[in-house]
Amino acid sequence: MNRISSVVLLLLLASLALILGLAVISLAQPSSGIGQLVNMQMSNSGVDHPVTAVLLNFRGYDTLLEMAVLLLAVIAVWSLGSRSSPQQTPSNHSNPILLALFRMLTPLMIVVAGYLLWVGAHAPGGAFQAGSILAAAGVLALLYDQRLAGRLSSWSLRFSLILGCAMFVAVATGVMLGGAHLLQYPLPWAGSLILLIELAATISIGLTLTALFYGTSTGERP
Amino acid sequence: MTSNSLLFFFDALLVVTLLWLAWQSMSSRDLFRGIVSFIAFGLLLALIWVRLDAPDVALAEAAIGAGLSGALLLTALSRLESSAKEKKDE
Amino acid sequence: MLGLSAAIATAIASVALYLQLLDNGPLRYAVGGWGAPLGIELYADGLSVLMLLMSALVGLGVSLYALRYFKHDAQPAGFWPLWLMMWTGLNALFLASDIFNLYVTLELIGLSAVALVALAGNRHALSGAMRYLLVSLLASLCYLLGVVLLYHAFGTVDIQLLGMAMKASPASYAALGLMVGGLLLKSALFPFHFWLPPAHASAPTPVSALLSALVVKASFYLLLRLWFDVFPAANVDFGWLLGTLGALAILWGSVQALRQSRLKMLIAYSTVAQLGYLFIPFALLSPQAWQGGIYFVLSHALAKAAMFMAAGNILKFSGHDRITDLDRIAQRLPITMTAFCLAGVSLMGLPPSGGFIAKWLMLDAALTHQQWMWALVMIVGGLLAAAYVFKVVGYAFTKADVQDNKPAESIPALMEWAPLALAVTAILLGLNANYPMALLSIGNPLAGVSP
Amino acid sequence: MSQEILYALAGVGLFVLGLHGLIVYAHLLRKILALNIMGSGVFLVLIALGRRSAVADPVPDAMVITGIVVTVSATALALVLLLRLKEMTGHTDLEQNDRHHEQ
Repeated sequence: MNRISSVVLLLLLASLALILGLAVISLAQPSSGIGQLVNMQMSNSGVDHPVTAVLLNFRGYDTLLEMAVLLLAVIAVWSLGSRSSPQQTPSNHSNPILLALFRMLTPLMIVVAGYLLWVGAHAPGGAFQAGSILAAAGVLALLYDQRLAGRLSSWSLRFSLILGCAMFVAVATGVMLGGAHLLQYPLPWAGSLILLIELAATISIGLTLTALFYGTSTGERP
Repeated sequence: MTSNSLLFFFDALLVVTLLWLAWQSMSSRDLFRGIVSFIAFGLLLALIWVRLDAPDVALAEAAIGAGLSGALLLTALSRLESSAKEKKDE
Repeated sequence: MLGLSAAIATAIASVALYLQLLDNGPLRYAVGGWGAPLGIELYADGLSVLMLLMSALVGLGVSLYALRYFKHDAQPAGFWPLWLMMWTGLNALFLASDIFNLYVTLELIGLSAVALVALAGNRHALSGAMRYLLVSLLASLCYLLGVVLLYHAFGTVDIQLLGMAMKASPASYAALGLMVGGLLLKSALFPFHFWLPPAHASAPTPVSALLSALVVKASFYLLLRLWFDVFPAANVDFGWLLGTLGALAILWGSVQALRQSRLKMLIAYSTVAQLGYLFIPFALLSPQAWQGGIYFVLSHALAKAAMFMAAGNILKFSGHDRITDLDRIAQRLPITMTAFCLAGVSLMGLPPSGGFIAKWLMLDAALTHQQWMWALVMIVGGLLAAAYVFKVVGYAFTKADVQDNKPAESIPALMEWAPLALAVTAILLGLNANYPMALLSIGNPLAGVSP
Repeated sequence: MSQEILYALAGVGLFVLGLHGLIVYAHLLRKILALNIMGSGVFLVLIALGRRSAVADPVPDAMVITGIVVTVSATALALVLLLRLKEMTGHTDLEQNDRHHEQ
């Protein structure tokens, strides 16, 4: 890129920064957004932690679509899988550090994931955090031995990948049978329904993220 | 110096480091160092989420934003470079 | 087959919503029963249902075509799940009334569209998909920053509530710029069109049809919603700018289309040009021009999908799509060529096609308000469209005596009839303008526009 | 200047910095990093401005978690696409690829 155009670019970007900065500063006065409204309705949400209430109840439809984006990403990565001969990646069985890490951390991570899932109802945590810890365990396991991916049969893997979306849709439409709106949990069951969705979502998120890692690192489907 | 202005100084330091790491991750000559800077960027951002009282986001950022994205980027880089080496050997 | 049944079910659901709309007028639905601003709402009026029906019609046609297309191809693996995901995203977008929810639907559409382009697997498709992905993500981020500013300025992400609370401020102007900029990038309005021809031309044919017919229209639809429901004050101030870019798109895209030597590239540049017409009403500011604009969306979707599928048949039949070597395609693929010509009639805007009604409404609006420049651009655009359509047709009808050294691949009947059906519908759209117009008037956000 | 505004301005800084990187650098891996940085900037503005009042607003937190998941999905897709492109053409930037094709 020549000198003049890079100077012009810098000027343009500087003015963009100026405009956006002014817009941000103009918003300096306190305004609570819909925080107050969330607080008022917390007792009707079925959980005690506001972020979980927003993610799974008030704006649960967003989260449903987001699960669809994750699923889409796996399908997309698979459909792009390389058609060249898969490279032989040796397993790292001989590496003692990885072995120790694998043996010690994997069970620990699964416990932590379970804890985060459970605690999400009333404190920071929830399906996404738990799922990503699960994915970290999966990535570690794959680093230790890539052939572990082959252990999981293709059907059970696919089932687990769509479990989150499927459970979400099932609950979302299931409540409609009782005359409620889409995703309108009846209050006495709201907490358990949310936990049910989160459990399914955690498994799917963990496996989806692991599958994304596997797809990028080997370029093939598990 | 009051504790408030000390905290503000700390925040400012975090912001400057954050911007510097962002710059480093894109511009460093060596792609590997760039990715490592990016992971450090993600971890620092997780710290900032804690400062901003958003622990849920901090957890997600550390695990997904820094951890998983970092792992994805590093494996992608190693595959890019291994295929580059094969090309050279031929 | 599973994919096709899902496609039929979606189409039936769209029609059911249409019937409900006819009975009850605009529908608002609170997901989770919370209602805005706490929860997310869905909203259906005439415009959104028209878009749903358009997607259903084009989607069904292309699905039928794809059923046979991918049977011959070696790599169908991802098409059905990706396409159905994209359709989910499109339907969700047309029904959404929450700007953050719309961001998620935009990503759903964008990522699946990129993966669909890359299905073709060759180097052009991969680099086209990569450029498309970068542009699409950049555009989504600009849009999202706009959402952030609006949320913090007005404390809601619901379109209706935002529209009521909207007032001029640095934050709302910055948000307007970011969101409109991002959506123009996604809608490929000149000069943001650079990514479109490589992506649309190199994708597998059913994908080219879907992208040109539906995906660019989705971001245009969202732009329209924002323009009228969220930023009504921006109408007069910035409309001329979009109109001017639209006019430039018509001229530039048509000239580029004429210069192409490959059929699919020609059709992709024709999309760049035709998208320009959609932005002319922004400058004309009359309800009638808007009716024309929406009508243009419909007729272009049908005609362009038909044209891409016809081009796909030609490409498959002769093994290439060099325009100058299309000898006697007309005699060998009569149904395909009929579909191509009918689609061409609608693109040129000749009566009695849907394209004619659309252009006539816009032209009439321009002439009654004595906006001669816009009228002139539209007429020149029509002539240029005629030129590039006849360039193809001319070569296809040549009677050059070429020996067949390669046995021509036969085209399954379904792949010939699907584009013909869509092209005929594009023509019929011109003969039955009353139904769509009546539908559009239900909860019409454009009715209040005054010059 | 308050803490929220400081961080919100930092977010704007990241957005613009990332945009600069996206335009200037040719290597696709750098472009992908640039997009990730732009996204982080947007999230920072979203959360920071949500801390302006005494009543905590959890909606931005939920939106950012959604956004982080969408970003990692897009990153994975971009990386796989980059690897395929490299495998097929040997190039890691689009300009080189176009030039190569023209010859």
